[in-house]
Amino acid sequence: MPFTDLVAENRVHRKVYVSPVVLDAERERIFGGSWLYVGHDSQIPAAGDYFCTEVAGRPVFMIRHGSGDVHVLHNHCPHRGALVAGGRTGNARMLRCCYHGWTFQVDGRLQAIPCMESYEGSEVRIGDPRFDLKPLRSAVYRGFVFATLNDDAPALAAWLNQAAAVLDNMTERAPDGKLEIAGGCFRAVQRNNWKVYLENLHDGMHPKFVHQSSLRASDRVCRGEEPDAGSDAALRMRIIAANDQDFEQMNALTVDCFGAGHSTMRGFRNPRSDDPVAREYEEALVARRGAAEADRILSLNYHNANIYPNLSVHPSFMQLRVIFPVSVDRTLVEIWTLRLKGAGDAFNRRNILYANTVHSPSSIIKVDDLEAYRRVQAGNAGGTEWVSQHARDRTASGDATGSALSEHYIRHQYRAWGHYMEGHRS
Amino acid sequence: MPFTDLVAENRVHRKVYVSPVVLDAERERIFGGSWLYVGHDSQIPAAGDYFCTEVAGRPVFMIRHGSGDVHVLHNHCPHRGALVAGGRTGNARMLRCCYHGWTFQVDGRLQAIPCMESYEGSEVRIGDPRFDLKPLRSAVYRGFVFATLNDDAPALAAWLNQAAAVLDNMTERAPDGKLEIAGGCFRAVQRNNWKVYLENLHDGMHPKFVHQSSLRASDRVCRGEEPDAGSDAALRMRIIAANDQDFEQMNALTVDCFGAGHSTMRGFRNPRSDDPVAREYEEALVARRGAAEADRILSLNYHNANIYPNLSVHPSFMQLRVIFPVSVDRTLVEIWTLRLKGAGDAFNRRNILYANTVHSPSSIIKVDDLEAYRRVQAGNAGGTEWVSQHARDRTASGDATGSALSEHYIRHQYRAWGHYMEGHRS
Amino acid sequence: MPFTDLVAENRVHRKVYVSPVVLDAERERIFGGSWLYVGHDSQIPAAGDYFCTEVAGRPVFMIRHGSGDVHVLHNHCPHRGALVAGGRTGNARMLRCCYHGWTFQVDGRLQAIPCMESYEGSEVRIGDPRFDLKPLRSAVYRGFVFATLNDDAPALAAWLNQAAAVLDNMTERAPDGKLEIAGGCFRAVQRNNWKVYLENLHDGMHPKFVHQSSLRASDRVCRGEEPDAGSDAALRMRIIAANDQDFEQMNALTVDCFGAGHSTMRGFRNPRSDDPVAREYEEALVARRGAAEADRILSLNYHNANIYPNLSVHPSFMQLRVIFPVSVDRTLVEIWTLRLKGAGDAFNRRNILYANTVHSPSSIIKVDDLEAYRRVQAGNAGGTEWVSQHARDRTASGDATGSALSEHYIRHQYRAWGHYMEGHRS
Amino acid sequence: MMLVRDPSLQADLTPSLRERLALLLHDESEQLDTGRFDAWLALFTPDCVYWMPLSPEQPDALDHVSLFYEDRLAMRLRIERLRHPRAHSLKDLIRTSRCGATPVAEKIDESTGDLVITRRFQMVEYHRDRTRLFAGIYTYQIADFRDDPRIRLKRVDLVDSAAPFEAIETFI
Amino acid sequence: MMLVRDPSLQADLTPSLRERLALLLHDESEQLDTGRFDAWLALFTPDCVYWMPLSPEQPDALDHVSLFYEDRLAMRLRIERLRHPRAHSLKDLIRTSRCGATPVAEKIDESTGDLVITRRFQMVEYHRDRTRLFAGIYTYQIADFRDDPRIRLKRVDLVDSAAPFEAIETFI
Amino acid sequence: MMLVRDPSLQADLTPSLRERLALLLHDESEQLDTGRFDAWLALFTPDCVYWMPLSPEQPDALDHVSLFYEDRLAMRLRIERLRHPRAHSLKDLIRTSRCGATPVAEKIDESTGDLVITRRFQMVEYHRDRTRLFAGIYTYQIADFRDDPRIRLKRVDLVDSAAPFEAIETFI
Ligand code: FES
Ligand code: FES
Ligand code: FES
Ligand SMILES: [Fe+3]
Ligand SMILES: [Fe+3]
Ligand SMILES: [Fe+3]
Repeated sequence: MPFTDLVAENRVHRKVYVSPVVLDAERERIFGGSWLYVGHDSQIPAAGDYFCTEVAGRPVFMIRHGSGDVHVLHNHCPHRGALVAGGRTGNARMLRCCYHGWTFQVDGRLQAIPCMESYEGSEVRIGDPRFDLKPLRSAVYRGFVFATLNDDAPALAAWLNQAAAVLDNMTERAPDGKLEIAGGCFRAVQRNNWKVYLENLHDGMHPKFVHQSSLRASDRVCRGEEPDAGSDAALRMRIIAANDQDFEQMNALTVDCFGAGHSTMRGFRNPRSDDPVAREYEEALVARRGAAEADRILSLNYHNANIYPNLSVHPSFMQLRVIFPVSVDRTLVEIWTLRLKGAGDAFNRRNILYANTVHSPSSIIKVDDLEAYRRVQAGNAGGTEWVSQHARDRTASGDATGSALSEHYIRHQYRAWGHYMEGHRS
Repeated sequence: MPFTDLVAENRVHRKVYVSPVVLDAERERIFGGSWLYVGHDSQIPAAGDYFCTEVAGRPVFMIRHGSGDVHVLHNHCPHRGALVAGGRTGNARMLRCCYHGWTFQVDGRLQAIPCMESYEGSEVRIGDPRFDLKPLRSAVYRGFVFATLNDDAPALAAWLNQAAAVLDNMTERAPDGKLEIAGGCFRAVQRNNWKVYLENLHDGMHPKFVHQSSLRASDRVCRGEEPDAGSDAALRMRIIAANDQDFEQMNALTVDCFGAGHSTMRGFRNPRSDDPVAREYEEALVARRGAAEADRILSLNYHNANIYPNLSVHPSFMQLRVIFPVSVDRTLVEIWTLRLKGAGDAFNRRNILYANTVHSPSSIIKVDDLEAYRRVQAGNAGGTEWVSQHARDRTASGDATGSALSEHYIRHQYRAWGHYMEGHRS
Repeated sequence: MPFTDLVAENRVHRKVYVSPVVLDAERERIFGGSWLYVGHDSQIPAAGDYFCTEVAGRPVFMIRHGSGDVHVLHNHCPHRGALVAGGRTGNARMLRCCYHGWTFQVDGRLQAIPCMESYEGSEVRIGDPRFDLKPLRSAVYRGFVFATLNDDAPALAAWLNQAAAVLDNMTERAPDGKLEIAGGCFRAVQRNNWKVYLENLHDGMHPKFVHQSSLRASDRVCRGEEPDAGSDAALRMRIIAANDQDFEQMNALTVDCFGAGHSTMRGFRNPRSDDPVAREYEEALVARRGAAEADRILSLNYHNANIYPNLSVHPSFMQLRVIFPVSVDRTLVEIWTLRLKGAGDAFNRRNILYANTVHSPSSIIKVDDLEAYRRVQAGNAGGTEWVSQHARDRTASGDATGSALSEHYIRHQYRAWGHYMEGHRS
Repeated sequence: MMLVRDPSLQADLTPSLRERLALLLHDESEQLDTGRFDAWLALFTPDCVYWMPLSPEQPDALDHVSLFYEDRLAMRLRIERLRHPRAHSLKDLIRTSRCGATPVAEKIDESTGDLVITRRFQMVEYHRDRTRLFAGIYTYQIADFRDDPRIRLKRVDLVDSAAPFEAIETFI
Repeated sequence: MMLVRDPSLQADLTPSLRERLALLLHDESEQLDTGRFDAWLALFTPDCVYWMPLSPEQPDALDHVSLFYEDRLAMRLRIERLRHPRAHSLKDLIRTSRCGATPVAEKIDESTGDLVITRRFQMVEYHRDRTRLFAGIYTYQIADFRDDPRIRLKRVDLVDSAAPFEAIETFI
Repeated sequence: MMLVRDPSLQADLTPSLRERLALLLHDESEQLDTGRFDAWLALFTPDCVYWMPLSPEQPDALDHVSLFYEDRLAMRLRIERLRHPRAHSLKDLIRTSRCGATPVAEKIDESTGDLVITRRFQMVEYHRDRTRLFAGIYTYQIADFRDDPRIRLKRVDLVDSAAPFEAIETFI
């Protein structure tokens, strides 16, 4: 059965979630065909700083060259194949393979081989790219580093499409115009297929049902004992309560679809708050960018954006979620928090508190999402063949724009899925 | 190689025990083609009570309708596929999916979808069976609930064949004519293929060899210190000693084969015991059923019966063993005890003691069976190609009837195996 | 893609290390086609002693017959397939299957079946080899027991080729001309493909790089505090320091390739040491073999030898390493130490100390080798397609002889690999 | 070495008695870990019970199955089997190691006058190249605890008593 | 029952106070294992904090994310959720069992006058037929430790705090 | 805090000496868990041995291989390696956490006059996103235990010492 037969207009075959054959093809065609988020260049500020991760299941690292450029290289020694960059992060003026000491420059070029003379008569030589650490095609947008295994992929900015505006806005929100990764990275293991997670991310129907336990817990705890406005406790309560919005409010959020599976969710401009921490931040922004520009920046209220298939950004609280399929029923999600340079500590600490509350493995919110995903995965392991009636909101214009009650963004994801899985490389 | 080439008249290829391809086909063709035992209706006495389990690897649940009927449903939300019934057991007036709140009646019919209006223009509607929780074909015999994924399977009673008489007899042994699951469920993990277990169940050759350690332990402990007749200790000793019967006694047991892999093992009528607990029970039975009927009921002495492929019942001590293949070399067996309604506590407690002694993971009897199974599995992982010389007792008439020393019931199991594996659906 | 397309003159495709399809074929064609080391006959000195292990993933055991002969048998009961020999070692006058009590003679021949009469009319009979424990083709060279699943394999001695001389020399180093396994067996789990290990074993390029941490640790510890000559501490230090030899010294080692993937590494004769323990040993050898013969024996200085694919011997410290592929990225290596009969305890204890220092899972030397192997395996899970530029030392004459800086022995291993993988059985 | 919850027990449980009782519990575990089964059994009263419920909530072992429910005779049976040369599964040795927290003297059992002591534990079992971890709480009833303390009841509540299990051959 | 590292604390920490503090820590664990959350919360001060850092080196919970960083209100939230009938994941019961080593009274915290006690622990969690092992060290700050000891801070450093985790629903 | 098996030792092992010895054993574990290797080594005598047999039955480490058999020099080697920046495997940090039961003072070793103390333990090791559980018994020989207690021998018997192992880089 060709993979595209697994997807119909409004539904998918349960196999897309449970078949290892499908996952292998997804790794090769989707993750191997698209751009993938690798990291943020603030993680490697100094020359020689590197960060190891995976691209489509292959070990790679990004490293800062003395010129300031970021290189993304396969972590795979051309000699016998060892990982050359060790650990998760490090700094190296040049890279030395631990096994036989071949050395490479920071851009991957082979520098020296011990006892080089014994290679005489062979084809091994310095300068032949076959003996370099192979670079991936990579590009940096506003500090966000992407790479692809696909030489025919469009240019990054074109591929990002309207998602570029989200990354723009995130960056511009920093009074100094710069973001930096700070405060640590949560690594959460989900017991579900990677697509189950992406299909949840603009889902305004689920919170009232899935998050009942934390909503009712918060009702009980608050009864007659509201936390002080502006306190951490109040923020935590507000975060929980966001899941209690009624369907009308959810319907007022705009979800736009574009590009190869991407989408954004945005709301009306946040009302001007009288909270001193926010005010101080806004003043800093005005001071640096001018009132009109600050106003334009703050008027954009992106709740989140999916950059298909491996990144979801959450501009309002400066969160990144990076998605790694582990197996058909396990997905690793890394959650990073960005610091707005030029904003006060108090303002940035709210994003830390947000991460703790929403993205920690111990979050009383997330735990119920994870249970919903687990149940989807477990249900799809058996049961009947066709599921996922992604039919809600057929009237969304050309599927391009709808609300958080609409499932058009899922249909959009599966159009991209089908495109990649048919073997299209651009 | 077609699957049926793996089975010859008196032997099988070791691959039937170790090949994942064979197991996948068994799941689809044997477990997906036969009736399977799901549970006993006493587990869900009240309207809305449900019990979650698996049928051929697919998550299902049985639930009691207000009408008293039992429904067996796929646990698979037609929306995005989540398990709808949570936990192992529960009670629900109606079923609400935890993810987006779709609700279903107890018979599986879609009842309501939140924000239904946004489905306008789509095919999703209440009343269309595609959006119900799908029912499995199911039937109840004497309280024993069975289901099948095969619409062409024969009617349950016909399929049960002579095994129906065993379920009849078990039920009739209750003075009130009713059984109920009681006292908890052991869940035992065996390190063997599911067939290795079924091939042991009328095997009268193995006890003297396999169970030497518990037999000799019991000799040593009893030496000069017989437990009081009628005591729990005496019953425990008698259970252990049953494995010490000589081959003549084993040969006196009748093993009958019938239907699609089924078989029973029975003995002569148990002698009238002068044990007061048994007497009290027999009197209760006579009081309710009359002497002649009670005599007919008690004259049937079924030791056990295999209802191929997922149930083995043990009427003398009211045990059920339900078989779930986990992988080629792991099998989960759930062991349940039935209470005879109308019999005294003392009588029913013997079955609890029996379960503890024989079916607990800690049983000093079972542990040696498990080791024998493990060795069969481990041996068949390698070694030579053809094994299982199921040749014993070639003279059993048409393989239909033999003794506990005969291997004809294994040959009979493999005939059913071949029938299903060839793709026959009825 | 045919397997042989995965190997080119100087490089291999990374799939040879990570593809389960390749491993399955290797098990069948390489391990199933070659001779494999099973054990040393000193492990089973008395009649009935047996030792259980695996040959090409199949459970087997070697057992000592009353005649003194060693038999290697499939551990697989012809009845239903159980392992017959239990545990790792044991002694049995005859073998009784734990399941139904079939008994076998020590050479595997079926001896008796309980209740044999019920087999009447079947083909089961004593004397028919189909109902014996099947023997493997086996042969013993100098006490080293080998077996093969391949009836077309050449005679053992021919297959061993020049490796026979290494086994000869090891044995002759015992003043009594006899070796025995003694002192226990380390079982080390490596996180790498089995070939990664074999490719390291004459690799004189890696020690200076891989073992930096133990070399520098030993520098620091010794600074100003040399251990007493002849002490255990001094030996330990010398073992560590062997990894600090310069490339010239490594280049002076001779690596010879021959047969189906085999190879040896040898050095110049060890200088006569003035260490009393060694002197005592040499005197014992001279006393037993005469001065000329002792001199010839001691002049051969084999560091190690690979007997492809499952054995590596280490004559200088009397170590055996037996290789079991577990999965594409896990390899079990069993390390045994041989006692030289007729040598003093002090001399033999050095080999124990050597095993502790080099082969224990806690060895501070080995741990860095294991990390290098792990990195090779992890790198080859992704990255680029072709690696392992086994091009070093192209000028080694016909690849047959080179130094420890040369990669010709790896090229030689892959020639054998290709030969077996093409399906050649001899 | 032993905590005392009930203040009214403080007087009774002198330091030396506490130590004696703590050693009793220590030995109970240690003798299992070292395979000295006769010495182990000698720590129990003649009417002793070794009970591992299937569920921590089950009221008794009569109407509900148990993972273990053994009187002295059944305990002796298990010990004899563990020693039998043809206990086939034991051709591969089983080893165990128990690590217990400080015991707590909880109360006097009213019906028997026994002292009730609890102790959290974890046990690692090694068999055939694999280990399993058992964890939970031991509850002991100690008969004649002032003068000649012996174990009348050892109850074991495993944290995962409801899980599927492979064979459990040894006491826990 | 409790070791005292700082000799200057020996006088303060009489045997009976040691026992009281050891019981406090014992109860803190035990009440989690037995699901008595109100009794558990009563062991803490009103300004208490339950903190599980992501990294043992992180200086605080403000500029760095934490696996848990909860004040009393957040602790109460978690407890209420654990009790809620529609906490979907809890349709399948979670059970835990903690085994702790002897606590060590380390020192007096200078800023608060609290007593600092550490305790190595391991906890097995059972959920949906699987167990997980958590291990590490508890660090407690005990307010008013001489007269009315209560926990002002429970800090949990997991040995594998940097590992990827599935959901952690209970306190550890 | 420490149980005393041999009654003849009761007099010698005063409460304060018991505490001192218990702290010594506690520190021995804790300093490994916190990577303070110099302080750890200072707890041992100059002629110390760290021994982990392959089999609990093996009589010695001379004629039989051992998982560890290290004198002070070898211990220092391991420590130096653990600290070396090019110990390649340690680019990914290893962390450990040990949880020990109450130690038991068993007896006086006749040949040396050392005090023999045993302690059951479990240790969780974290490395590269995975944990391993080690369990077994520590046996210590304490030299000069009355006045200046130091460890002459630390013997570790793992419950699964016969199992196949991946690399063991740290002391256990
Ligand atoms: S594998 Fe990198 S230098 Fe050899
Ligand atoms: S998955 Fe069931 S309602 Fe959406
Ligand atoms: S399996 Fe060996 S005798 Fe039956
Ligand atoms: Fe949510
Ligand atoms: Fe049996
Ligand atoms: Fe090396």
